[in-house]
Amino acid sequence: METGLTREKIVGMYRKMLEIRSFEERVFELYAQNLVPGTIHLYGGEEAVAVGVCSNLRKDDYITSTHRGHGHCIAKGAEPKRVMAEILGKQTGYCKGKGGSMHIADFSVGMLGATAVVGAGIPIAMGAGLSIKLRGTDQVVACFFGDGASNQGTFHEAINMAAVWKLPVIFVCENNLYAMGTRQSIVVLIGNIADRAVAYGIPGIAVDGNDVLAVHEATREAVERARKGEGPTLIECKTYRHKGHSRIDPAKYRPKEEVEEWLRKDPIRRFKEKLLQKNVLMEAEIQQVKKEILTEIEEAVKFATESPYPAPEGALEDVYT
Amino acid sequence: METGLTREKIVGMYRKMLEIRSFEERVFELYAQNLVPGTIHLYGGEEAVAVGVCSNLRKDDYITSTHRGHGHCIAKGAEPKRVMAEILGKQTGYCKGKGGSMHIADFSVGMLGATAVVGAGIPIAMGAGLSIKLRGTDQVVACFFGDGASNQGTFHEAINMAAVWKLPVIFVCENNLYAMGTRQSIVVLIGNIADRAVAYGIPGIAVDGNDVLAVHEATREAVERARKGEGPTLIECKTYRHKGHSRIDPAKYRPKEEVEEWLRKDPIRRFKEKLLQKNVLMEAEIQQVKKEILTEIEEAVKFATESPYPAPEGALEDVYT
Amino acid sequence: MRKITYKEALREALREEMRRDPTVFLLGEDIGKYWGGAFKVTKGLAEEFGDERVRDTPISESAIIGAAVGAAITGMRPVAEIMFGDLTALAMDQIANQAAKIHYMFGGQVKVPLVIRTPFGAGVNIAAHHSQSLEAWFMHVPGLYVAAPSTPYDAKGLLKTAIRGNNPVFFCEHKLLYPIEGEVPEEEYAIPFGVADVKRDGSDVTVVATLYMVHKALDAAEELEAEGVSVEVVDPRTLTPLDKQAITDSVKKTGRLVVVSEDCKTAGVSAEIAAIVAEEAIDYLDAPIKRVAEPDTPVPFSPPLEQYVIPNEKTIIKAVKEIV
Amino acid sequence: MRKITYKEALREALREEMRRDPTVFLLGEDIGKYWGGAFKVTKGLAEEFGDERVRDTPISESAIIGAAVGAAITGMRPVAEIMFGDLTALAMDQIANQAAKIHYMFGGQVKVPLVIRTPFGAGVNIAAHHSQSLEAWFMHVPGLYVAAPSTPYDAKGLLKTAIRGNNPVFFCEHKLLYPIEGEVPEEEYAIPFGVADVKRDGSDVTVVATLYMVHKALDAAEELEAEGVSVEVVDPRTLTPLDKQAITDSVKKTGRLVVVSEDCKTAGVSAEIAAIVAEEAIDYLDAPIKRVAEPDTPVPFSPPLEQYVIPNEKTIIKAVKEIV
Ligand SMILES: Cc1ncc(C[n+]2csc(CCOP(=O)(O)OP(=O)(O)O)c2C)c(N)n1
Ligand SMILES: Cc1ncc(C[n+]2csc(CCOP(=O)(O)OP(=O)(O)O)c2C)c(N)n1
Ligand SMILES: [Mg+2]
Ligand SMILES: [Mg+2]
Repeated sequence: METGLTREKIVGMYRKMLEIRSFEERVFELYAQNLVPGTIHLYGGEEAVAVGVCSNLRKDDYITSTHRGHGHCIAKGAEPKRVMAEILGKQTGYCKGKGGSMHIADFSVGMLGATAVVGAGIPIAMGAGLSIKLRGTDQVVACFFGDGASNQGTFHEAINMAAVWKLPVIFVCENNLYAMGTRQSIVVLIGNIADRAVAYGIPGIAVDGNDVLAVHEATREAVERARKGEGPTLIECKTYRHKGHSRIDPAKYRPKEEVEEWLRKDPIRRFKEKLLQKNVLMEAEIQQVKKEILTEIEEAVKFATESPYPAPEGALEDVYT
Repeated sequence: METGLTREKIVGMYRKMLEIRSFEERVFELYAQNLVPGTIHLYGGEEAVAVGVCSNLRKDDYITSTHRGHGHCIAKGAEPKRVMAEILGKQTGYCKGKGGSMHIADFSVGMLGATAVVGAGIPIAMGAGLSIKLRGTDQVVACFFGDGASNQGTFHEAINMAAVWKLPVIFVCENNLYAMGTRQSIVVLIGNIADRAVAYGIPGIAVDGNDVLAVHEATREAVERARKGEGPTLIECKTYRHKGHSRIDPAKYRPKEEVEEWLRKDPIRRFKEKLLQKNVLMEAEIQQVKKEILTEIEEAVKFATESPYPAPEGALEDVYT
Repeated sequence: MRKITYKEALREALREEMRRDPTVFLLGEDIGKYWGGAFKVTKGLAEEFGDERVRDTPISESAIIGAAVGAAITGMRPVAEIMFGDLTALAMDQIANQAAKIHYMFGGQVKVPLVIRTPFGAGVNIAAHHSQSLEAWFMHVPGLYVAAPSTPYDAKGLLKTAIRGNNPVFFCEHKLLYPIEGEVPEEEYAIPFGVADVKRDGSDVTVVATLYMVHKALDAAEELEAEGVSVEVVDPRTLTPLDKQAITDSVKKTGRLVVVSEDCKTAGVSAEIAAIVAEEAIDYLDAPIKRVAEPDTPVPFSPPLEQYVIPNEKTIIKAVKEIV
Repeated sequence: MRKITYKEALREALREEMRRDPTVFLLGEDIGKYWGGAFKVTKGLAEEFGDERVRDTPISESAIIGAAVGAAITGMRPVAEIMFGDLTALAMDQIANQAAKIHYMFGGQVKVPLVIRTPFGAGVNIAAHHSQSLEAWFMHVPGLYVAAPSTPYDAKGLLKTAIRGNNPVFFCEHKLLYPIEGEVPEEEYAIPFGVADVKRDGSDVTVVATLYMVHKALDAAEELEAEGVSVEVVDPRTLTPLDKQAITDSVKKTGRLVVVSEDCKTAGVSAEIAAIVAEEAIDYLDAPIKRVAEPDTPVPFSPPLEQYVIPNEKTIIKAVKEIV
């Protein structure tokens, strides 16, 4: 494969995608066992986006995330076990159980947090970009948000500011065609959210969000521009969530054929087939990777389920520093 | 002149522009005499926009307005004397003195009101368009806002909604190059705000906002589309305010040459010269129109200054119907 | 009498008003045929009234309210749904500066007959961005009415009044109330704003409670009865206008006041009610006023943490016992 | 001691903190070299610190606060200006749901050291969209501190504390305070949050007043003195944290309380303060609590209307006389 990437890097990307998938599958099971409080928004099917983007980032780079954020956390390097513990509301979770699935953060790896207010992370990512510029480092920020979020005023205000100030932010629209039950075509006239970049005078690119290498390459260029001080990029990744919007959603609003078509385009399977075909990976190695991941995720589950809940009075702490 | 407009219509447009100019000049004088409470944002220099747009509207069409709204009111057919009375805080003003310069409305002529929150009128105009669609009439809405307002989230949200719902709204960006002391180039990278229409899949047109016939023509097409149910248009009118942002502003942030250039492009003078040149109007007629307007505005001033202030306890009325 | 849920009661009110008046329409995110509202309040209405009158919107809270305002001042009666009460923060300008002030600013020229429905409240582990109770923000906005029904009966009757009225109404619902059942007559009725309902008579202490807390207060009253304490539970039903008379009348009778409200304590609903009594009926009080509310923290996610901050029977009983 | 204006005091605090700490920067609409802030608070700072650290923004209130949040959680200390307090409504989600909650939601992992400065208040005839006092909204948001200085001395000292602290601070100013002069030492000082200042000693009645109303209360106290009524004026200076102790101590001494606050009465600042006293010091009260506030109306434009709604010496004196 002519990607300019090392074999190690490519295998690492495959591994991360698989790790996210396995993590989400276990979250789903735990949910069914009534071990996950509240709601969950699974990332399954969209792994190529988080991994394609984050594989370009350094540890000291930042990301911001959304209600559908488990994949972003893991892709940026957060430990699955502490993500899992947070989802289960445990004291050992990244946020000591205060945040939960929709509000995970791991500042130690530059994961600046998920917000459950759709679109609210966009200006925050822009602000992190401003901070980088003022501090004079060459860090970058990747800001994840959905197609639905691109209709929020914050999208407009924040991308415009990032553009005029030439901030090192990569705005990543994860276009999975739906915002809850609302198909994109009901709420937006244009085909590509990426075209909205025109309004801000910055590059906008639509890529196949189920092709991790395509996402990687688009992001690589955007990161390069950002590090050089040439400003932000809007990247739209066309993808699809395999499950419903959230735990309770049977997603009946999606035509069966559409779902089947996208399942065929599963980013992990596609990537695997490519890797096998191009002899980058052998089936045996793949099995090995799978095994390792299953073990790791099992450990995460064990860690999370066995961790204690926070003490109730802890609720009163952390309001102020 | 090949405008497709009757002489009467053209003279009427000239007259309206002059009326607005004279009105604003008198407001300025009254301000200097300490008769205008609060602040004022004069429209002088931008008359071609309000008149070019409103000359396409029927009485039952709507407009929404801004902090710089006197011109919009008069162009839509509000009585100068009641506008003046409102600006002076009198009981006979359109809003009984409760609104003042920044919050004038005259629902009897479809003037749905000015808002002093920059950008807040955009979704309201869109809502009026939605109302028209639901009621099934062929009315239209013209929504005025500034270049500064085009960076508000409301711009994005509301135009997108108007686009997907094909609402009969003409979004009129009065680009006078500045938002207070902030030059457009400091806060927006692209040259034409009109290009933002791309983000919503609707037509966007930039016109010379100091050419009333150009504004008229662009609006005519947009109104036609709107009445036919073909949806909104974004029209950017490039113009300039002759005075500072508000009463206290000496506008030192504007280069002298720029101001002089734009004064040379005065929309009223240009229109007059054209009319004289094309023999649509004679100098004598112009003098006649001027005289009539001065009389009318003088009457408005007299009406407003002689009107009583509202009774203080009136402050407690009109909170609820 | 037949029993229906709070959710069904709301839906009935919407349906009946939409049938009665063609200018009534609904807009909001996912309220239409594909989802029926995040809490299914509008389920089935798109099927009956069509997509135009039950209008799915983009995720644009500010424009949703702006759209309602523009429609309301030009002859329609929009009912906007904001999916979670926390998200009203995104539309605060349109709610507080536009919808609420237009009638006044424009000197009474125009009416703004719109309703904003939204669910508040914690208890389902969806954390800080989906669990707040923010009624007090809206009580502090003159020009808005604020309704806060606690039962299916009140929900239906108040929503009808809200839709028929000519003022903007901020209509507070509560996530945990949606499945609650209660008696609702088949025949037409509407409940006037500004009339509290004494949900339980008592003589030793007045508990003023709102929304879901009415039920907690009633549970507490039941337990306290067993211990010989007679609790009167007053439900204001609308926070603006607020039935001060009913509250002070009850306090004059019992001499003791506990205010229970799920929102954060500081500058919350309970502060206003306590202040009114301290101004207007202090001489009748035989004990300090007590406020039972959420402590001043965001709502945490994890069940033990969340349960710790939400007021409940126990915290209500404790407060009552401190003053009787 | 030298006298400077409230505006100059704020500017000094900004300048000194920017000199001391390179991570402090300012952002807002028209705060830079072309305008210097709508009220000129930041005038001259862009000249000293450059456009990067005194940053003019587009008209995008929500993104202004978002930018501050993002910068604060990654090592900077932003001070954002919102040109008028009314416009905070546009940024309410970023303020209340993001800035205020991030420290908590993320389990204390990160600090959010930012300041939001904004002027409230009526009195200059700019009507309903530029005259509100909305402090109570922010008091109702746990995770935020709320400062409300009434004098140049307090303004400088509190702003320094705000900038140096590690929590988000909502810093309320008042249009009519900007030109007011007062003593401010040349030497360095900072005022801790949560410590009220007794602006005048008295023994007959406690008047708790905030922001511009402190001055009205002092004027009223002066007049009442002449009539033999001794008024103690307590200025909380910060509304969160609120110095309850100072308030209740004063009430315990005088036995009477009038709360004066310019915001609309219902669910306003005065409600919270009244409620605290009704909860914690009711036994010391010899009379009903009085609230002096704006009536529940938007702020009207015309001078006679506007003057009618703003609390003043007369309305304060009247309230005091009703209870002494
Ligand atoms: C501001 C806001 N509005 C509505 C919601 C409720 N909500 C949660 S997720 C969601 C859909 C988001 O769609 P999208 O941005 O496309 O992300 P996706 O779920 O598809 O990943 C909605 C409407 C919310 N959390 N925040
Ligand atoms: C939301 C909001 N932000 C800031 C202000 C203060 N302000 C009033 S007018 C104005 C400039 C508006 O610029 P533009 O939209 O270009 O209109 P113009 O004044 O040039 O006609 C500003 C910043 C306001 N009133 N509302
Ligand atoms: Mg989506
Ligand atoms: Mg402008």
